[in-house]
Amino acid sequence: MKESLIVEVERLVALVESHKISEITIRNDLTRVTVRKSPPGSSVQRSTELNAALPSTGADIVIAPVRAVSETEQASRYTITAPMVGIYHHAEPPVSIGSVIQKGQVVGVIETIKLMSDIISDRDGVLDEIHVEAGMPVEYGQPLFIMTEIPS
Amino acid sequence: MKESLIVEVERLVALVESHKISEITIRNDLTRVTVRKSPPGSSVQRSTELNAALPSTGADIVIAPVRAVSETEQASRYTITAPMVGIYHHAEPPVSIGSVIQKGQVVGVIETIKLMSDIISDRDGVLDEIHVEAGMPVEYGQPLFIMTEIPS
Amino acid sequence: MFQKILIANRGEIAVRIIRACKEMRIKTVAVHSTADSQSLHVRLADESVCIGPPSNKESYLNAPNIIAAAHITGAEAIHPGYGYLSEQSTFAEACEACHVTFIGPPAEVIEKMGDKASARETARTAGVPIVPGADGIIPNDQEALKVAQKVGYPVYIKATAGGGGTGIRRVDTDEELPTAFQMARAESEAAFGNPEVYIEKLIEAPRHIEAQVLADNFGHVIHLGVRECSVQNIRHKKLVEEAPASAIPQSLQNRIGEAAVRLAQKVGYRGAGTVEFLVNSRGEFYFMEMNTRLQVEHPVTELITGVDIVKEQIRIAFGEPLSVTQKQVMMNGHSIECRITSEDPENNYAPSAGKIESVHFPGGLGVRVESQIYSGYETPPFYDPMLAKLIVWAPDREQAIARMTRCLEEMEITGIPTNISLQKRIISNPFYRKGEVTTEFLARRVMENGF
Amino acid sequence: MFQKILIANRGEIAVRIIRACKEMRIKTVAVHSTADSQSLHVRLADESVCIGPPSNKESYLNAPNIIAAAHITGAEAIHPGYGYLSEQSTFAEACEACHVTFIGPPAEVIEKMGDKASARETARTAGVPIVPGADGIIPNDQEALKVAQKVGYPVYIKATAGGGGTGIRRVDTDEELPTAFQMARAESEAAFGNPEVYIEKLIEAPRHIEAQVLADNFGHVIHLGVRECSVQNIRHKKLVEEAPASAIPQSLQNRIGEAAVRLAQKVGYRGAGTVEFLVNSRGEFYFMEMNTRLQVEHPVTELITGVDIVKEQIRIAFGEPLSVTQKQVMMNGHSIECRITSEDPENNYAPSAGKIESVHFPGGLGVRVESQIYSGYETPPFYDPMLAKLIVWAPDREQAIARMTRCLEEMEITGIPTNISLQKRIISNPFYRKGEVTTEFLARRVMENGF
Repeated sequence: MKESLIVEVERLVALVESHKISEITIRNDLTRVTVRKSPPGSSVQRSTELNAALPSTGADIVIAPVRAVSETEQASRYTITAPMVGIYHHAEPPVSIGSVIQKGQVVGVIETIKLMSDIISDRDGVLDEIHVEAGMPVEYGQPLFIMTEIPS
Repeated sequence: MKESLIVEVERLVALVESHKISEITIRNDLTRVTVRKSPPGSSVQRSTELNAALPSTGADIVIAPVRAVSETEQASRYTITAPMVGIYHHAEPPVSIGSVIQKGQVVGVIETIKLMSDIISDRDGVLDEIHVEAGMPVEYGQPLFIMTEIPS
Repeated sequence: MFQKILIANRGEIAVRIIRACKEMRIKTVAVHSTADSQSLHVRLADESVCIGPPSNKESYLNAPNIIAAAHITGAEAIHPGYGYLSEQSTFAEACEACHVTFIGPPAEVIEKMGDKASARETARTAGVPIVPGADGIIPNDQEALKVAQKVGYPVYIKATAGGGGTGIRRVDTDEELPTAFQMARAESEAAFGNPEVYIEKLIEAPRHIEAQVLADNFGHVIHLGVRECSVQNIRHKKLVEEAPASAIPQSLQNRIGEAAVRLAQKVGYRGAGTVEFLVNSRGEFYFMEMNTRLQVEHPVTELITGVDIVKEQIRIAFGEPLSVTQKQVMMNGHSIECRITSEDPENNYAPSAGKIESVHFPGGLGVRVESQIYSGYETPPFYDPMLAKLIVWAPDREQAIARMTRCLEEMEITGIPTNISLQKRIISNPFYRKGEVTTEFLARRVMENGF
Repeated sequence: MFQKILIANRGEIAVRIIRACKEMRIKTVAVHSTADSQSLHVRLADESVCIGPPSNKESYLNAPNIIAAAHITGAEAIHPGYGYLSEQSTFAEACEACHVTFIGPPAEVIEKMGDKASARETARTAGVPIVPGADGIIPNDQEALKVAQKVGYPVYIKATAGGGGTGIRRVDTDEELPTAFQMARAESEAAFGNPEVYIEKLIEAPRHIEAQVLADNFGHVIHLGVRECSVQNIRHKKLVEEAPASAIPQSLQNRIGEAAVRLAQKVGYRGAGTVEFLVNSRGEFYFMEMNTRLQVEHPVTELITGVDIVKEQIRIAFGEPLSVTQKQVMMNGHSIECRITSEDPENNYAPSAGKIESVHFPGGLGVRVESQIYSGYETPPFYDPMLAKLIVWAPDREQAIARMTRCLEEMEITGIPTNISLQKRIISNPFYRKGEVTTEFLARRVMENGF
C-alpha cells in the first residue's frame, strides 16, 4: 500500500473519532476509502477498498449524514432505482416523503423515446427520501427513492 | 497493498516461524519482500519493500543460509566490491579464504582496456568468501570478497 | 459537424471512436453496463450513461435504453462500433425513426447484405465472382444433389441466416448429402429460427482476403486496398491481420479492391464496409460476405494509407463527401496487427477475466496500441476477451515482422492469462514469415504440435 | 552487421536505441549507474553492466568504464545517444583506439564542429550564410568595437567554447561594449577554461529551424527536411518541435536543407547530424551550430519521412551506404513532439524526482510515445528531468495539433509534478496555433501571464 494512502486513512480515522461524524468516504479514480464509526463500545472499523487504478483528476469527498443509523435500521432501508434510461415523471398522484408505499404501487414513470414505463415498488414501505425531480434524465440503476421497508 | 501480496507475506512469515530458516527474500520486478527471523525472545519482524513496478517475468526466491548470524557478527562483515569495470585478476600472491588482510593490501587487480588497477582493502580483516575468479569480467560495485573485519 | 456523438459499444473500439471524436472536437457520450463503470471508455468520454446490468442483452444490445441515452444527453448520432448493434438493421431503422443519425449504411443495405443468399445474389449481379453453387435456397434433397454434382465435391451446405463460421456443414460425396442436408436444415432452424440453406463449392486451403471500402452520399465509392486475414482459429476468429496482402500479386489485390467497389456501388452502400473474399492458390477469388460496419482490423489499413477510417465514417454520416479520391489513396509500407486476448493457453484458449496487476505496452517508432486496459483494471467476465490490439508499421513486411517481434517481447500483462505466447509462435513461424498462410495455417502449422 | 552494440546512455534515448537494435537482431548491452539498476533500458537490454555510482561524471561520463564494459561484453560498437559522451571527440578517439566502433562522425569532425569559431569558418567556406560578425576570435576591445559597428547593434559576444545558450552576452551600444567584452572573456575563462570570444549580430525574434542530415562513407549526403524548434524556455531548452517547418515557405525549407548538406559535405561528415539555423522574419537564415549526434527531436522527422534515423546511424557506422537517396525522401503529413518533463509548474519549473505512482500514456492512431517510465518507477534525482516524448502524426498541422491536444488531455502521470499543464497551454495558445512562433514565443506569449 502506498505510504501516503496509509497516512490519509489514519487522518480520516482520527477525524471520525474526534467529531460527530459517523462515516467519511473519500473516493477518487484510484482509491475509495470509507471510514465508518462503529456502534459505541466496539473499536473503530476501517474499510478500505483499492479500486481500479487510473490516475485521478480530482477527488470527491462525501461526508454522510451525522444522524446515527443502527444496524437494523440500515438493513430495512430500501432503494428504488431506475429500471431503464429516460426522463423521469411523477406518478399520478405523486408520492412524497412520508408516503406509505404499497408493493406494486406505481411510484414514478420513465419516458423513453416512444414509451412511458411505470416504476413499481416491489415492497411495502414508507418513503424517506426522493432523489429525483420531474423532467430529470435518469440512467439505469440510478437511485430514485429511499424507503424504510415495512415487513409484511 | 494488493491482497495477494499480503497473503504472500503472511505465508512467508508462517514459513519462517515454522522452519529453521532465518530469512526469506522474494524478489520480482514488482516487489521485494524480506522476512527475517528476529533474535530469540523478540517478536517476528517483517520488512517489505515495494519496488519499481514493471511486470515481472518470473520471481527469484532466495533463501538465505540457515546459519544464525548475530547482530554484532552481521555488523562486522565487510564486502569489497569492484571499483571499476573490467577483467579480474588475482593479486600476487593471491589471497585465499582465511587470509588475514591488512588495510592497504592489494587483494586483486582489475584490467581495463589499457590499465591494470589494484583492488585495495581499506580495513583489516579475515577473508571469509571469494566471489570472483581470475579472468572473470566484473561490473562496478560487484561484490568480490567478504571478510570479517578486525577492529583496529 | 455533429456536436455530440453517442458510442454504443465498449472496450477498445469505444476508446478508438472517442479519441477520433475528441480530435474532431465532437463531444462524446459513453454508454456502459453496471460492470463497466470503471472502464476506460467511460473515463475518457465527456458524459456517460449506465444502460443496464452486465449481460449484453440487457445493456449493449438494449436498443431502447441506448436510444434513450442519446435522447437524454442530446447526442445527434450513434456510432455502433463493431459487433453488438452494428449490423442490426432494425437498430439502424429505430435510430432514424427517433431522429438520431446511425453512423453506418442505410438499414435496407444492412439487411440485404446480412442475408447470405441475397448478398450472394447481389454480388452476382454486380459481376463479383461468387463461389460456384446454387443461386438461392435449396428446397429439397433432389435439388441439393443436382447442385452438388454440378459444382463438384467437396461442397458446403450453409445456413442463409448463419455467419462467422456457424451453420456450415461440409459434404464430400453423394451418399453423405441427403442426411447432411436434412441435418443442416434442422440445425439452422434451431440456431437461427430459419431452416433455409444453400450450397457452395468448398474452396480448398483458401486465403481470407478482404477489401476496405468507403462510400459517401454523392456516389463516390473507393477502396483502401486489401487486408490479409488468413490467420484464424478453428472458430474462424482472426488473430493476425496485415495490409497490404503482399503475398498475392498487386494486380490481384487491385482486382479484388475493384470488385468490392462494384459490389458497394451496386447495393447503394454508404459509410465504411468490408467485403470478404476467399482466394485460392490459383489466384481465383470468390465473394464470401460483406461486413456493413467498422472492422476490428481497420487500423492496418489506416497505417498504410494515412486515412482515418473512423473520422471518414463520421464525416460521411454527417453528409460530407469523402476526403480522398481513389487516385489519392497511396499505399506506403506494411502493417501488422496482433489481437491480444485474455485467452488462456494453459486451458485450451478459454476466455478468462480478472484483475490486471500491471500492463506494459511497447512504444517507439511505428507502434500503435489500441486498448481499454490499464494497470489495476478488472476485466469483466461478461464480454469479449480482447485486451489490446498491437499494431505496427514498417517500410516492408520483413521489418514489420521484426518490429512486431520486439513489441511482443516487450509487452507484459500480469494478473490474467493472455495469448501473447501464441502470437509469438505465430509471428516466428517460418511459414508465416514466408507469407505462406491459408485459413488452415493456425491449425496445421502452429497448433499441430499441441497447445 | 554488428552482432552486439553497447548503448552509452540512459533514459528514453537508451530505450529508443535498444528497440532499434532488437528490430535489427543486434544484441544490446545497457550500461547504468547504481541509481539506474531498475531502469527500463536495463530491463530491455540483453545484458547490462553497472559502470559507477549515481553521479554522471563517475558513470555515464566515465569513458574508461564504458569502454571496458564494451570490452568485457564483446560489444563491437558504442551508440552514445545524445548528451553525455556523444559530442566528446576524445571519447570517439578512445573508442577507435580500443577497436570499438563509435556510432557517430569521425573524432576530428566532432572537434571541428564543436568549436564555435571553427564551425562558423567552415560554414562560411561551404557557402552557408552565417550571422554577420567577426570571422574568428576577437583579440581586444578595439577590434570588438570595430566589428560591432560594422555589423550593427545589437550584437552578441559569444564564447567559442560555449554552447546551448551558455557564454552569450547581449550588447546594445558602443558604451556597453568594452566592459561587456572583458566580462564575457572572464566568464568564458571561468566556465570553459578558455577566454576566447567572438562577436555576432543579434538576429531579432528569430525562428529556430534545423535540418536533419545523413551522410555515409561513400560521399552520399542527404537531408530529411527541416524542423521547427522555436518553442524554447529562457535557458534555450526546446519544449515543442515539429516537422516540417510549415510556417516558412517550402522553397526556404529546401534552401536550408541544401545548405546543411553543403556544410556536411564540406566537413566530411558521417552519420546523422543536425545543422541549426536562425531564420528571421524576412526569410533570411543564418548558421548557428551543428550538433554532431542524434537529436532529442529526431522522431518528428522520422514520422514524416518514414526513415528510421537510429537504424541509419547503425548501418552507416557498419559501413553500409544510405538506404535512401535525396530523391527518394518523401515528406508526408505533419508531426509534433512535446517533451514531458518532471519540472514543477508550482516551483518555477525546477526539476523534481520521486516515485511515479501511475502512468497512463495515450494511444491510438498517429501516436508515438518514447519513454523510460512506468507505474511504480522511481525517477532518480541525478539526471535530466525528461519523462517522455509524446509525438503525434497527422495529415496536416491542424489535425496534428488536435491530436496532440487530445493526447495531452488523456495522458496522466501521478506521484511527481510534470509540465503537462504547460504543454497544454502552449498547444492551445492562439499564436502557436497560427504558427507564429519565434524563440521568444514561450517567454512573451505563454509566460507573460505568470507561471
